[in-house]
Amino acid sequence: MTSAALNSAPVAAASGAGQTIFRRNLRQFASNRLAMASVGIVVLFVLLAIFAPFIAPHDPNETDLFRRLQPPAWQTGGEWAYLFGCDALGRDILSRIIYGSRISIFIGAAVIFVATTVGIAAGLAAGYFRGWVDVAISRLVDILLSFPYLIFAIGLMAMMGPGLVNIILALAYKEWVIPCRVVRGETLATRELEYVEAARALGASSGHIMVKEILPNILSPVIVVSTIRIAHVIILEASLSFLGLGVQPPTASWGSMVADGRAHILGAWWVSTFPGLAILLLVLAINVASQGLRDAFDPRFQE
Amino acid sequence: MSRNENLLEVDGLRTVFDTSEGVVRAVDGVDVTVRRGECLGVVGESGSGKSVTFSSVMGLVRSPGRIESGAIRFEGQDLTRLSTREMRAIRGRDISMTMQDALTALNPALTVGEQLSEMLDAHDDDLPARGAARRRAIRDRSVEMLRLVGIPSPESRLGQYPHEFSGGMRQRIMIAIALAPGPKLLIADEPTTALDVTIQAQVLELISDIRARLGMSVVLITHDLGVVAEHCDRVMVMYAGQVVEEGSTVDVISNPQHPYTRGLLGSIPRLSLRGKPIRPIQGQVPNLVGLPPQCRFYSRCPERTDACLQSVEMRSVGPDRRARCIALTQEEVA
Amino acid sequence: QASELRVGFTLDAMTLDPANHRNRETETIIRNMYDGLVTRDGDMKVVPEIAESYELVSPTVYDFRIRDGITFHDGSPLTAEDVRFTLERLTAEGAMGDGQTSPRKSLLGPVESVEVRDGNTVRITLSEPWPILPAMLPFQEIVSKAFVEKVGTEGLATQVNGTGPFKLVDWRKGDAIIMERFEDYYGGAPSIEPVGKACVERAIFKIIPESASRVAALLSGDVDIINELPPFSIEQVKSNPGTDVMTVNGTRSFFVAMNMEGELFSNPKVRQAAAHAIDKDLIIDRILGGNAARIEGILSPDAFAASTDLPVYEYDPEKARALLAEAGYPDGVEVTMDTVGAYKDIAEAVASLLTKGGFNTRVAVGEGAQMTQKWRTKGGPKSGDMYFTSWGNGSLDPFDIFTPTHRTNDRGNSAGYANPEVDRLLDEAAVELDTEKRAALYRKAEQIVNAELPYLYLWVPQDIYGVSKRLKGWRPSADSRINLHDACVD
Amino acid sequence: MTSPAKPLLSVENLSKVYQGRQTLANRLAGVRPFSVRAVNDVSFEVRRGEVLGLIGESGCGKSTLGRAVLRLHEPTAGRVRFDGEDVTALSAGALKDMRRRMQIVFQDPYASLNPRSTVADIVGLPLRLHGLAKTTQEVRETVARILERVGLNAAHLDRYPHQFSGGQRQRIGIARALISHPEFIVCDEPVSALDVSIQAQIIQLLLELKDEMGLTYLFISHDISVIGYLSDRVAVMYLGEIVEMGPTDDVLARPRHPYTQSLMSAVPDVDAPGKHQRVRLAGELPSPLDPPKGCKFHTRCPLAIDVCRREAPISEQVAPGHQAACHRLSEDLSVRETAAGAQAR
Amino acid sequence: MSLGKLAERLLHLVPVLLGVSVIVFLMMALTPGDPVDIMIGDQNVTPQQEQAMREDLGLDLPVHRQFFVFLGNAVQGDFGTSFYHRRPVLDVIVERLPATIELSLVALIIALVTAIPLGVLAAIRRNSILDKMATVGSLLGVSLPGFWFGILLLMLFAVHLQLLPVSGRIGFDSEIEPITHFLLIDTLLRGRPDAFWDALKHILLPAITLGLPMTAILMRVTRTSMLEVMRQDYIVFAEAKGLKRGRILFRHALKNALIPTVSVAAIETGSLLGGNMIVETVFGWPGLGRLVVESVFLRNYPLVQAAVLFYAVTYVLLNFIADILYTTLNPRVKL
Ligand SMILES: Nc1ncnc2c1ncn2[C@@H]1O[C@H](COP(=O)(O)OP(=O)(O)OP(=O)(O)O)[C@@H](O)[C@H]1O
Ligand SMILES: Nc1ncnc2c1ncn2[C@@H]1O[C@H](COP(=O)(O)OP(=O)(O)OP(=O)(O)O)[C@@H](O)[C@H]1O
Ligand SMILES: [Mg+2]
Ligand SMILES: [Mg+2]
Repeated sequence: MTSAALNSAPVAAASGAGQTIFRRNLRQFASNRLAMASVGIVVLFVLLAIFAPFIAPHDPNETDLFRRLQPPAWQTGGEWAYLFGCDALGRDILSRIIYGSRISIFIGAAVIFVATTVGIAAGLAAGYFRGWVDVAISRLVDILLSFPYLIFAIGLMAMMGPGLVNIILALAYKEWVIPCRVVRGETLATRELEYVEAARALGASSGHIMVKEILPNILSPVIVVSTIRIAHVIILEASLSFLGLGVQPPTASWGSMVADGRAHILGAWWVSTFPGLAILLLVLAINVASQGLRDAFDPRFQE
Repeated sequence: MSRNENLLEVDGLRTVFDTSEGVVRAVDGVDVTVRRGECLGVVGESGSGKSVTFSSVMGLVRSPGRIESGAIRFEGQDLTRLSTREMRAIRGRDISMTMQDALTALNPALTVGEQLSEMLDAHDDDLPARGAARRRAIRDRSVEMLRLVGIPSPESRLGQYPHEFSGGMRQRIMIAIALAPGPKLLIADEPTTALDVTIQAQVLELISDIRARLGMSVVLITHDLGVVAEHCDRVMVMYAGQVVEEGSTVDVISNPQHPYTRGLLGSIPRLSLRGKPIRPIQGQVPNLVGLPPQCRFYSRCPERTDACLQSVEMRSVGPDRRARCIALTQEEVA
Repeated sequence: QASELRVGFTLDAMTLDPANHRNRETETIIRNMYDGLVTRDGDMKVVPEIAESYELVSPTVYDFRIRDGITFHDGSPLTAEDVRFTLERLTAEGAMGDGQTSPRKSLLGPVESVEVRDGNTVRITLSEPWPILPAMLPFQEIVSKAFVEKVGTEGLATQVNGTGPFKLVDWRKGDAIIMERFEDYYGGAPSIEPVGKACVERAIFKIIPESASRVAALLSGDVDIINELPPFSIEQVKSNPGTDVMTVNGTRSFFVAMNMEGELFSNPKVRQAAAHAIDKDLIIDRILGGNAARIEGILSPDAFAASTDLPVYEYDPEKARALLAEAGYPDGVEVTMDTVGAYKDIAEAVASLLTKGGFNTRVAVGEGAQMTQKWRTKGGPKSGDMYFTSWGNGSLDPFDIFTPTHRTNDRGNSAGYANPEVDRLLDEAAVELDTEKRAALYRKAEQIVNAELPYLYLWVPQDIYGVSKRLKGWRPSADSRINLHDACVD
Repeated sequence: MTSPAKPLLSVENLSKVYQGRQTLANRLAGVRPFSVRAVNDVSFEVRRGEVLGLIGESGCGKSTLGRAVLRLHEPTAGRVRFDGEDVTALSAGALKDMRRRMQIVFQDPYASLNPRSTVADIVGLPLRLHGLAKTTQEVRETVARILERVGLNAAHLDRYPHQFSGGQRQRIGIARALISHPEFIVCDEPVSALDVSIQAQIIQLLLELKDEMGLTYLFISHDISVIGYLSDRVAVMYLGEIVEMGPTDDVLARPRHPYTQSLMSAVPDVDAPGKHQRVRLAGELPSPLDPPKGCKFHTRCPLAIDVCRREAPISEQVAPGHQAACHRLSEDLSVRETAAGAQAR
Repeated sequence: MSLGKLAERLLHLVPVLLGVSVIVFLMMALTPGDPVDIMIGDQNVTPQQEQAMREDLGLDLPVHRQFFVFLGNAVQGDFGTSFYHRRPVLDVIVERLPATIELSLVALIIALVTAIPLGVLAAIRRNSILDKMATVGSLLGVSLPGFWFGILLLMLFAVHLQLLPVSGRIGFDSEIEPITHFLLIDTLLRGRPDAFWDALKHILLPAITLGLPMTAILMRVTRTSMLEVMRQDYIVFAEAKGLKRGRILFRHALKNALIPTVSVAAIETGSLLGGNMIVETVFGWPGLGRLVVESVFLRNYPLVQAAVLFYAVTYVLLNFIADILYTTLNPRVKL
């Protein structure tokens, strides 16, 4: 071994063939079996949502009053063609759950997308420019944070009326505050770091500094928080639908399916049990996956 | 040297950390001797294993770290064989430790008085058994300790929280806590690194004063050869998990045997060298994972030869002097 | 152990002020503590209660003789002046205090003035003949003038001083209304046996909005009567040893309004197609558990002047599609059917049938008030295709349902139906005092609307109650009242 | 030392106050926002080709001064001239151009490099910002050349900062500062975070580069040995003010201000342990939020007399090019002797 | 903490509360549809009456004037008249309040007394069975949709096992004269342990459903912050001092670990308030949450508006209290 080789040994050892922190984290995440299984479940649900028309055994809105409250296949009176049984209008519960995943996933993703985009922009501006921009944004955040989430969404839905876009707005209205706070905090901390000052010393513009120097470094906590929040938003949407303020019938949504089944719990447990299980499964999978993500990507949780 | 003279003897200590990148051999066959009443300086660059060595002595190495082998004898008793409870009785009472950063080592949520008196409560046997008398005695001793380390108006400051003190004062409070039960050995892990020079001088002087007064032994861990030169009787130079040179301070500084020690001394910028080039050691400290059995300083050593590619043991190079270099000839100890 | 009767009930009272609400559930609760001038017997016949008798003095003047010896719960005697005060509070502008007018005013239509004559007679003068006045009066409870003046309209919202068989003990908002027997009760309408104070010592309305919870409470013996028993739970309640089901023909007609102002439904062929697309029997059978009567016109079979010989639009999806094609929509049409949350389920069933008949129907659920704004425009322009709704008719008189839904620009005319001939028939019937002639006028009008089909007339569901077998002497009433006066429990 | 003519950098009465924000609620509650006078009325010059060392305790305002000179922090008052041009008055555009000529090297080798950028991006950034290189290829070549110069090589171009050791990172930071060929560099404690052996490497590198590229340094450190070793002139700061300034040899051999004297006596020396008579400064650096009146050093000064508590001393010339601000300069006292006397007790 | 500082913190609340009321006001003002139309419903009303109602509600004023009228009235506790109940909104809300507060408090207590010990235990016995179960439990806890979980509990314990009541606050046989309107307290004050037991059985399922997500989150927070604290230098130093393990855990570690728990608890109490709506609906609990849901469907805007405002103000005050609690736990923070 030559001295030159030894000289660069620590570099080579630390570099592990030129991989980035990101890749190392990703590898750590991939080695978390529970998290990977959860990712699998989430992917499965996404596929169900995308290919619902090809997967669902029946038209989710096809009513058949002769199959009213038909029990699931394994109970007497059930049929294998209607695995999870039928609801009060004789619609296939399984097919409705499959179609319902579209609403849950779409709204969850859309809300988080809107909220994260807005939150990053506002948080960056507040944390970077400080001064009155920060005061204005932070005050708004404080104010919005003072409303319990559900009652705020309910209030908004009551005002705006039902509808897909309105649900997304009603949820995103407050949701952006969460990434905003994370981004603002991280930006405030990051902007004081010397590498940001170095960029300024080299003559970089505010835009360059925010987008190129700060943003990439604060993205992982934001992504981690956002994935956790998707789970939250899905439950919130289901809660709104449960209260009858969500998407409108006959569109299948898990929350309203549970609500529909509520009247039947004495006789027909399956009507609300299966959609509830679907929510639980998806939300649980997202939570487990995002916890794995957090463990892998957020240095504060690393040993 | 009489057996009784040695307060602490560490033999062949190996402490490792199991990490995802492999086994980090943080302390790899270290021997330490601390004599009664002396001040031993431990110097070395960051990561050379100074803190881990003495955490091991205190029995404070936590997972993923573990002591792989070695004996730690304190007054003849092997600490590695003690139960957790027995070890707890020794910690604080017989061996105390101060930590590098007083800012984080004092509990922010408890008053200074509480953190001081709990130490007395746990270890001081001279106090009344219980009740108000004991509480009063503890309080008096606490005040006395704070006064000893030079905190003005100690009575009123007992009720304050760490953040209400300046950095230097916190460092002194930590020393007061460590000294409260009258330990036989104080391990001071870089007590001044976080402080300004003027404050650093105050704190070091305090430790020297108290040592002289109480007659205990002190291990002073530091980066700074200057500190060692001014405060320590003996010095131990560590490099990459091993001791590379050991001896009385004057000897080591005036006549360094190991090329690393020489490099270290040569790297210090000095006023006296103005205008003359300094001769830094080239390269950097090797990674402690999967080291070959050769001399650890090989890659940076200006005097290396092929002979250095084998493992090297500590050799005695004079009375009370040892170093780890193949180029040295072993000297018979009288 | 005091005898106690418990009712598991869907909704809490809004207020306890008989003049300050328009809410059926509130009415049901209040009516056990307050009596009216008249009431209805088991056959829905109007009979005197606080009034001893009443007579029609002229087409626009009624005289009510007030019974003697009736006392309010606080012990004070009821006088004709209290009756006058009550009626005036209901009908005069701003009589509720604070410039407010009773929301029940419109229920008493053309009442012009109320006066006390010779001590115990109250005279009601109408601005035009209105034969159904007695039928509307069972819903108006008599309050004590002195008491109202003492506690004000505000106080009346939470305190009760009526003449009914029960006194208020405690109103736990949202939870329960607890009443106890009024020992000095005069006995109620003499024509309804038994006469006397209430059978049970305490009566409680327990508010249980969730239907499953209500059923569970009945099954576990927690309550003795529940209202709005879901049809799919009938079997369960019947098969449970201690409980049974009681039904009564309801008074609420269900129908779908088709917006005749819109291009699509202005075409009669399209409306007929829709009528043929709906299998009423199937829905009645499968969803309503057979507990409804199908209707071909707006009137319930029990209503005054209901026809039995109206033409029937048979269920025939083929014909529906054919008619649609004839009307110029060979590929079917896309329509939206508005409704409120409570009807969502059944509206979806109707929608699915319509869809099979060529009307690709989407159900849109909105709040009641929003729907009212959209569909009950009183002549204002309408948007939307179809509206699945219902209209209650507690009086079982066509005046109260036929007119508002079919008269041009009237308040319930969601279809935007306008037929001068029908208007004329309805107006004439409203003031016709001869019962036979009135009935004939309404029958004629029904023939017309059955042919023109502004609405898809669906059914009148029965009110379904679950009862405990220990309950005696109670039967459900078509006007949704739960009269606990005669009910006993073992 | 080189040319006695026009100085490259001249700083006149520079002040920097960090001011907390006054909010409505604060005002209503009568709470004043904090205000730190981090740099107070500081003047000095740096000649082309020289190294001015700036020394002082933590929090005394060294970094603030360094950044205010570059207008990284907007000065509150005073003027900075660079090569005759008034930096404090430059427009944003002109300032950007000026940034090519004035650069900074930071203390923390971990925080000063963007962890998400490759070395090529980090070091190449000035080239892109100032349009000094047209193509990516050109950028990479230029970066590779400068990397060689600081002891790294082209193989490092696509690595990320965490893949380097502290010393190597500091080299990257130096390369970034040098790539636009600046004339003047503020070195804000560039070696304080490094181990002795690495520290020596970096000092050596900085000195070599200075000679090779004709650089001028404002070198900030709290380590008197480092300053003593490499600077031509030294300025001693205490609580936002320069208390003593002069040629290094002169100041270190004959420190005039009591603070400088005690600072020097506090430094442990390998060569001559116990050589200095210790001067124990009473107390610690006062809070800059609430600085003492009069001479700021009087709270800790063994020589303080009445006038020190009342009046701030004015800087005086004590030797050619050597000035100090102390009321008792004329008495020519030494802290050491006085303190020794006091300590003898 | 001085009174002056307290006053200063209170002053900080003013802009937030002002903003909250602006939003609440805008919610109503921007709502499509005319409140007067809603009030009128299907009654027969003359245009003059309509105009009078409009003036009565101040709807003829420009929007900003309307806001100040709204604010002025709100400050005096006048939130208008509930369209539906035809009574002052405040009265209607106040009647429902005790039930909601009682439910929330019980849920909060359940959450605190289960989450903190479990979180601490899980952290101490890291990677043990208990820790894993706690982790799984907390994941389930945050993932369970409350409305569904409530129904499941109801089905199991009330309908099938018939162990617990289906609905309501208290049984028929346990009626007592109210004193505080908190039944759990009143039953005891009246010396009716049987009724207390009955009330407890009623509140159990709703409180568990309501408190579950909070329990899960608090447990996670406690566990994480406990682990975090256990890594700190001051814990190592405490060990170096040779202190007893119990003292290190409960005096040194827990006091610090509870700091984040307290702030999260305050935030989560906010979601507890929101969760009331669902839980009260599922369990027929006669509280404010159910009233709000009903009012939304009845478009009873003044009530919705006042309730939203009420929830927001409660939330702000809760956080304020948590802040104060926080400072007592954490000496570093000065109010
Ligand atoms: N928890 C740990 N996990 C893995 N490696 C560790 C851990 N703690 C210490 N080490 C490794 O042990 C070696 C010695 O560390 P130690 O803290 O003893 O160094 P030191 O000489 O005290 O350095 P410093 O002067 O920076 O305090 C280092 O290389 C370090 O990376
Ligand atoms: N952005 C800021 N806002 C408020 N006060 C500040 C800010 N930056 C620095 N200060 C204060 O200004 C004073 C001088 O700080 P500065 O960083 O310049 O000191 P320094 O001499 O460089 O210290 P060090 O040796 O610790 O780097 C300090 O009291 C510091 O607390
Ligand atoms: Mg260390
Ligand atoms: Mg600095």
